[in-house]
Amino acid sequence: MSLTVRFAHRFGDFSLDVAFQAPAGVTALSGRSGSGKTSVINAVAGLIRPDAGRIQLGETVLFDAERRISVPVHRRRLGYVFQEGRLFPHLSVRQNLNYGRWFAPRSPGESFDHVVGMLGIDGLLERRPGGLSGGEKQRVAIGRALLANPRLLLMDEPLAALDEERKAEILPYLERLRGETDIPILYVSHSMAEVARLATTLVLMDKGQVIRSGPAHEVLSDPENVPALGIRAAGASLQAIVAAQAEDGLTRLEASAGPLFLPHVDASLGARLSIRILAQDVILSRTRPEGLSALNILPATVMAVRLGEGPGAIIQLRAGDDLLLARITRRSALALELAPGAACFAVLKSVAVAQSEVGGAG
Amino acid sequence: MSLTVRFAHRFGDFSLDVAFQAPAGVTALSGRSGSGKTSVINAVAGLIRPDAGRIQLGETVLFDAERRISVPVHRRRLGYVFQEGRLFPHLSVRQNLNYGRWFAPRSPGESFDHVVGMLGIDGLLERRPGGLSGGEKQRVAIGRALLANPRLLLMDEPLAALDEERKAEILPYLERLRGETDIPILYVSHSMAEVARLATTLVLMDKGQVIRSGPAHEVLSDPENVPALGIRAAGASLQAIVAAQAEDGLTRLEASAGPLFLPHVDASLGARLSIRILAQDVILSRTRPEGLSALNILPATVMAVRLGEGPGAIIQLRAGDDLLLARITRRSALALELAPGAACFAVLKSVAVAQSEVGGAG
Amino acid sequence: MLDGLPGGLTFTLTPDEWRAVALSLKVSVWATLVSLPFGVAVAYVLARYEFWGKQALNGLVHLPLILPPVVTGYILLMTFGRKGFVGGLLDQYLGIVLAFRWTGAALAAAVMAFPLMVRAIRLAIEAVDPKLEQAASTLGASRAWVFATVTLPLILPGVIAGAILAFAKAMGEFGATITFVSNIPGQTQTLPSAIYSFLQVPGGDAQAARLVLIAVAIALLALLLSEWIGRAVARRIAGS
Amino acid sequence: MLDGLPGGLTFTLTPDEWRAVALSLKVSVWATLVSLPFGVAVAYVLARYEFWGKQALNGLVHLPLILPPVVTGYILLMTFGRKGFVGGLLDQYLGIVLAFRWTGAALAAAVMAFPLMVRAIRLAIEAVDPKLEQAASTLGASRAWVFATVTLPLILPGVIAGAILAFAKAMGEFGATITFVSNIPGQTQTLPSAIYSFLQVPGGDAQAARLVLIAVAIALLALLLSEWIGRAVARRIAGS
Amino acid sequence: LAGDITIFAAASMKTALDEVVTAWNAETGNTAVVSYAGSSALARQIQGGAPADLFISAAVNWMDTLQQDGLIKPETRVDLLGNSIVLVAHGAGAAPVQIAPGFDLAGMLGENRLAMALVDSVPAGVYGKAALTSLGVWDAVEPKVAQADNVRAALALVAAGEAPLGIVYATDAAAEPGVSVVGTFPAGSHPAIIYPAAVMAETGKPDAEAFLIYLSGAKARAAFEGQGFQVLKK
Ligand SMILES: Nc1ncnc2c1ncn2[C@@H]1O[C@H](COP(=O)(O)OP(=O)(O)OP(=O)(O)O)[C@@H](O)[C@H]1O
Ligand SMILES: Nc1ncnc2c1ncn2[C@@H]1O[C@H](COP(=O)(O)OP(=O)(O)OP(=O)(O)O)[C@@H](O)[C@H]1O
Ligand SMILES: [Mg+2]
Ligand SMILES: [Mg+2]
Repeated sequence: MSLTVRFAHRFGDFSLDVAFQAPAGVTALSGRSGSGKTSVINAVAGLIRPDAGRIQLGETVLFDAERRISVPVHRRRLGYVFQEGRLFPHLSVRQNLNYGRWFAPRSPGESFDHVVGMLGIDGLLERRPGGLSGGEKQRVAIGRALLANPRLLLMDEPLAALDEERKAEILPYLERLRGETDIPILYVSHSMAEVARLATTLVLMDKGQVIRSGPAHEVLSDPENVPALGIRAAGASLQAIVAAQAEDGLTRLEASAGPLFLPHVDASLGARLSIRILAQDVILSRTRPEGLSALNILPATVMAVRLGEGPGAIIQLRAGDDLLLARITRRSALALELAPGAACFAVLKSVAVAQSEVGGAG
Repeated sequence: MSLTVRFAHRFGDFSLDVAFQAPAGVTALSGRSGSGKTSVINAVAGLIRPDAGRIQLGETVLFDAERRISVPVHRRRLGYVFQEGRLFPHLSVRQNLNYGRWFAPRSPGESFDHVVGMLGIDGLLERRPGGLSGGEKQRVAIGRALLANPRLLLMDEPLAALDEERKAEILPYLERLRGETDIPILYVSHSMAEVARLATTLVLMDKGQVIRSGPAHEVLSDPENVPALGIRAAGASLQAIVAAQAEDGLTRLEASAGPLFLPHVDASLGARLSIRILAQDVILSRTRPEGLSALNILPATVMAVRLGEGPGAIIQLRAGDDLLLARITRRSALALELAPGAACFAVLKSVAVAQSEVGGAG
Repeated sequence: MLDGLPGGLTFTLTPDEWRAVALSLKVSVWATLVSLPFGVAVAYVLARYEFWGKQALNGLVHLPLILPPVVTGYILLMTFGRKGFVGGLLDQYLGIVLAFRWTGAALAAAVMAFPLMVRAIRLAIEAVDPKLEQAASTLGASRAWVFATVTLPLILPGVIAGAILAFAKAMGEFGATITFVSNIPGQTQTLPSAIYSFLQVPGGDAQAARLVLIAVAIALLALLLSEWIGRAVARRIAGS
Repeated sequence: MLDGLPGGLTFTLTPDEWRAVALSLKVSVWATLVSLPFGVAVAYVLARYEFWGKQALNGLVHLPLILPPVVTGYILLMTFGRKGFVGGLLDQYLGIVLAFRWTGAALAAAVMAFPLMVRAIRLAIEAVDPKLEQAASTLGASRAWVFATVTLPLILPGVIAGAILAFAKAMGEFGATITFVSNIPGQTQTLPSAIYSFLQVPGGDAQAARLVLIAVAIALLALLLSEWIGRAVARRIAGS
Repeated sequence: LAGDITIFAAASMKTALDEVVTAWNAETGNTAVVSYAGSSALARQIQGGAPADLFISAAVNWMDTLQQDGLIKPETRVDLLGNSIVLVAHGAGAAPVQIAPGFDLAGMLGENRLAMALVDSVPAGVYGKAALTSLGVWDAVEPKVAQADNVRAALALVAAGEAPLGIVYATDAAAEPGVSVVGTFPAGSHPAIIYPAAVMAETGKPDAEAFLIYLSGAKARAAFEGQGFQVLKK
């Protein structure tokens, strides 16, 4: 199922004019504070009625200003994780979690126990939201949305209030959801790590406009987008197949450019994975380096060199069939005489490719 | 001024029992969701009255259960950025920002225009909080606390709702505040990057207890703390002196182990800096590697090897007078025969040391 | 029953007085309970909708507060009496007679108490954060369900406050009641009517005072109960 | 003044009637304004504090609602009359006489309207999120300042609702007023008393109806005004 | 002003008394104002120190009470007016009824109600009950009585047709087009219906007595009789 969004709306001084397509999978909305991300989600949810435009989910028109169609919010079958929680204060955590189920058509959906366990809120079920901590509230809100058995999941910075460990527990769940269902997920996040890991599609917003949108791996690996994404988020994805699980806890994958060793990846042999490599985690060398602790050394060819305004440079590489980005100093780029066509080696540490950036091939 | 906190309190099933010392500068409170961070801050603010214990700011006893002292909240001269905003809905943004000033003793304090500009809320001053975006609310809340001219700043995940760019604008401001004033800042954050950059002191909490506390650079560079901090946050600090600003935008610093080249550091020549190096950004080599894009290669000696449960290993190094941590695969550790006393070279990319991890020597 | 209090007051009630107490309770309870759903509905409509004639409805609801009770009583008599337009229809088609019945007393009490009830509930509804209602609707709850599962539980303290105000008012209502349904011992003689009777004759004060104390005791009990329920509800919402 | 309406009703008022209208307005406005600060204070105390005797205070406030108005009137007469305990003291030490003056009418109206006012304001206070008040106190505001700068502005719609309820009640108050201050034209004869007088004699109905319409018009106007202010305040709070 | 007097008078006298007051004010240039309310309320107010100069009660018992309390000048007390009670029926032109001992009032009522003022406390009700008792029909009628808080309300019940019959003062019945008088209770069947008047003990207004005398004058007599009161000779 795919979500098509195209609408314009004004509040006060702020005007919103967006159009994008969110296919099944995770569509990340990213952009500065106040750029209109929550407003877009609200329009999709039906909480804002845009001045003009059309929003369509699969075959269903949710909103059409011209044809004066607007499906009532409660018939849109949403799971909306609000930026500010919005738990029902008079209901226990359990009742909050079950709220959407009263209305959802009976269907297998998500298992209550599984969601609760994953979110670590087993101990809170009989409490009321009033006394919960910020992160606990946020987790209950996520659970409530997931359990509503939605056709469309809207998540507005769902993990912002959570610690890294908790995030690391929830992200794989969202990945699984992305892989197993065909419901579109609109996901607002300021964390490029999250975006890079989860997003199938990426929509970058600024001042109420969409400034870039498209498949996440394309948007993220386009050196032109580095300024918009922020330098620390730039990176590209390698496609690789799980080849072996070694005894020392490393997993060997085969990319088109050669073998990759990563900390244990929980995937079966033969599985095809997309591995995101941040530009700043890549070291380049003109000769194959020896005796380094970094295990992964891929031969590559320089495709493009983009010198930034600061002391850095972004180098786009081809490694086998994949494109990679490397961020190095301009001084090194000159010293190594990196120019389009130059052959070199890309060095990456196994541990730099953290768990959170290995995903099923989106 | 220093804040001494020691108290015990129970709500329902949850019991809190903490003791720590927060000297002038930033004391980061970190720990999993629900570990009691907000509760600690609330006790310091006087919003929770602990069952037992004592809280003292400089010479002033704020709370003493035995002596039945509890300074009323409004006399504690706080600037509290709440986890959930708590803006006054009936006041304009400007009035919200000025609220604390009505009550603060007239003193130079922070300049309104400066704070407003730094937070990027100039355009919102006449609006009411109702229509603000999540991040806008959060920024107004930060401004309100800063402008109250407090003797004690309490910040509960103040930057969680903000985009990276905005964070990059606010963090230097907080650093300046830390440097220029002697008010203690209690700072709750889940982001180790923020913590590492800002914190003078670090307090790690779990289940209502303080599990580690002490000067931030010590806590962060102790390999024993890696599990508690999360593997991606482990790292250590190098002390270095700004030696030269090169034309290509790099800054050369002198550490005791040798020169370091970093993307432009905004500090005057001779300034002493503390540079945080994440363990996962360090590559080790037994021989001095040549022809790499990484500019910084420091000779070091292995001090300790700590093999984790997974495929990773933490190596503690001495480089000159400083301690460093490196996180590599166990396989590499064996291949390179890294054992205490072994000489090696630590390779770090200039760009991996991002702006956010260079700080004035705390 | 407390006999022979020091002041010479005796609390032994005559059968008629007992009946007046029982009747007042019955009338007030029914007036409160039956009007409660209407009160909630009207309050909801006034709090949440804008429509043509809204201010007319609002004015109508407040009318019994503004009018001298006797006038309200007359209007009820003219409308709901057996010869009245609505009363006639009720009698003819539903067999419901209000005039000179306790049901009429309940109607009068309900009408007089209605503005108080509606105001309290309306204030409570206006205090509910519409964002919570929105959240419920994103989870699939239709407007009616949102009301039943979110709005109503959240306004419960206000509803209780409204109900108790209405009950107290109903216990004290006199002017409209006696004008509409008269004073028939055992059928429409409520406590206030009995008290009024005693006050009309010289020397009836002590007997009136006795009944006043009973009325006050009942109403205070109800008040205490409502405070207690309200507190329990509020505590539940705040989360232990 | 509308003369000669179709139904033969004439809206030319006699001087006494004008005086009754003017007096009712004066009495109601004073009753509302003077009791408002007390109403807010009592509502605040009831909403936010637990103390010994709280339920007694609560009961006392509600008493005028429970009692037949005549009884309230007599209690006022016995307490605040010139021969009453408080009335005697007031007369002797402050030179304030309430009985049979318009000030007494205002007192009666205020007392009768007080429970309504307090309930409305109390509900509004209970709906204010204490977290906002906490936030204000962390910024240095003492309890009084928190009240003035946060609580009060946030409860304004409730205060307005309470005031308007009280005003409407005061405009319609009759039983306690006529009992306490009698029905002296130009001095204590309010609109409802004048209406009552007309209703007591044959053929007075039309004149009574005329006055009822005037009373209703005034109260509805006040009601409209309060709705309008309330809406403006709510809009301000919601943000643009 | 010395010439201004305040009269406390039973509410049922308003129409006639207003006429008298207007005439008096015109003739003397003084101002007399009347506070109309129920006799019991007025009496209690006088007990509470009300600034009344003259009291005209619709019930003898309240005047007696005030006299016992020493609140009136006993020498000024007069029985000013008399009244009678009548049986009224709904609608104009109802057939007259013979009111005699044992007459079948209960039968005439059938399932319906007899409207009266409060039979134990409001004067008109007390007189009515006394009359029905002496005529021997009270026991049969009692369960069918609907008691209003005053005569006017009882009359309204009959006028509205809610009660087919009612017992009210002749003065009230005369002016109500919605009812017809179907019988008058014999004067002997109930205690005399008397409106006593007296000057207050504490009044400093000589005009009060003057007004009391004026009330027995020709103009006043015409006004009262116009409303159906009997003006009693001293
Ligand atoms: N009134 C209360 N009753 C019961 N438990 C409470 C109450 N208030 C807080 N708690 C519990 O105390 C624990 C600590 O809460 P606190 O808000 O301090 O956590 P936190 O460390 O700030 O978490 P987060 O990062 O999620 O904001 C939580 O588990 C919470 O559920
Ligand atoms: N009712 C309103 N009136 C005026 N401006 C509004 C209103 N609602 C939203 N805005 C403005 O629209 C802009 C977009 O808001 P939105 O909540 O969509 O931002 P966002 O991208 O979600 O930001 P954040 O990351 O801070 O949550 C903001 O500048 C906000 O101030
Ligand atoms: Mg947002
Ligand atoms: Mg918290």
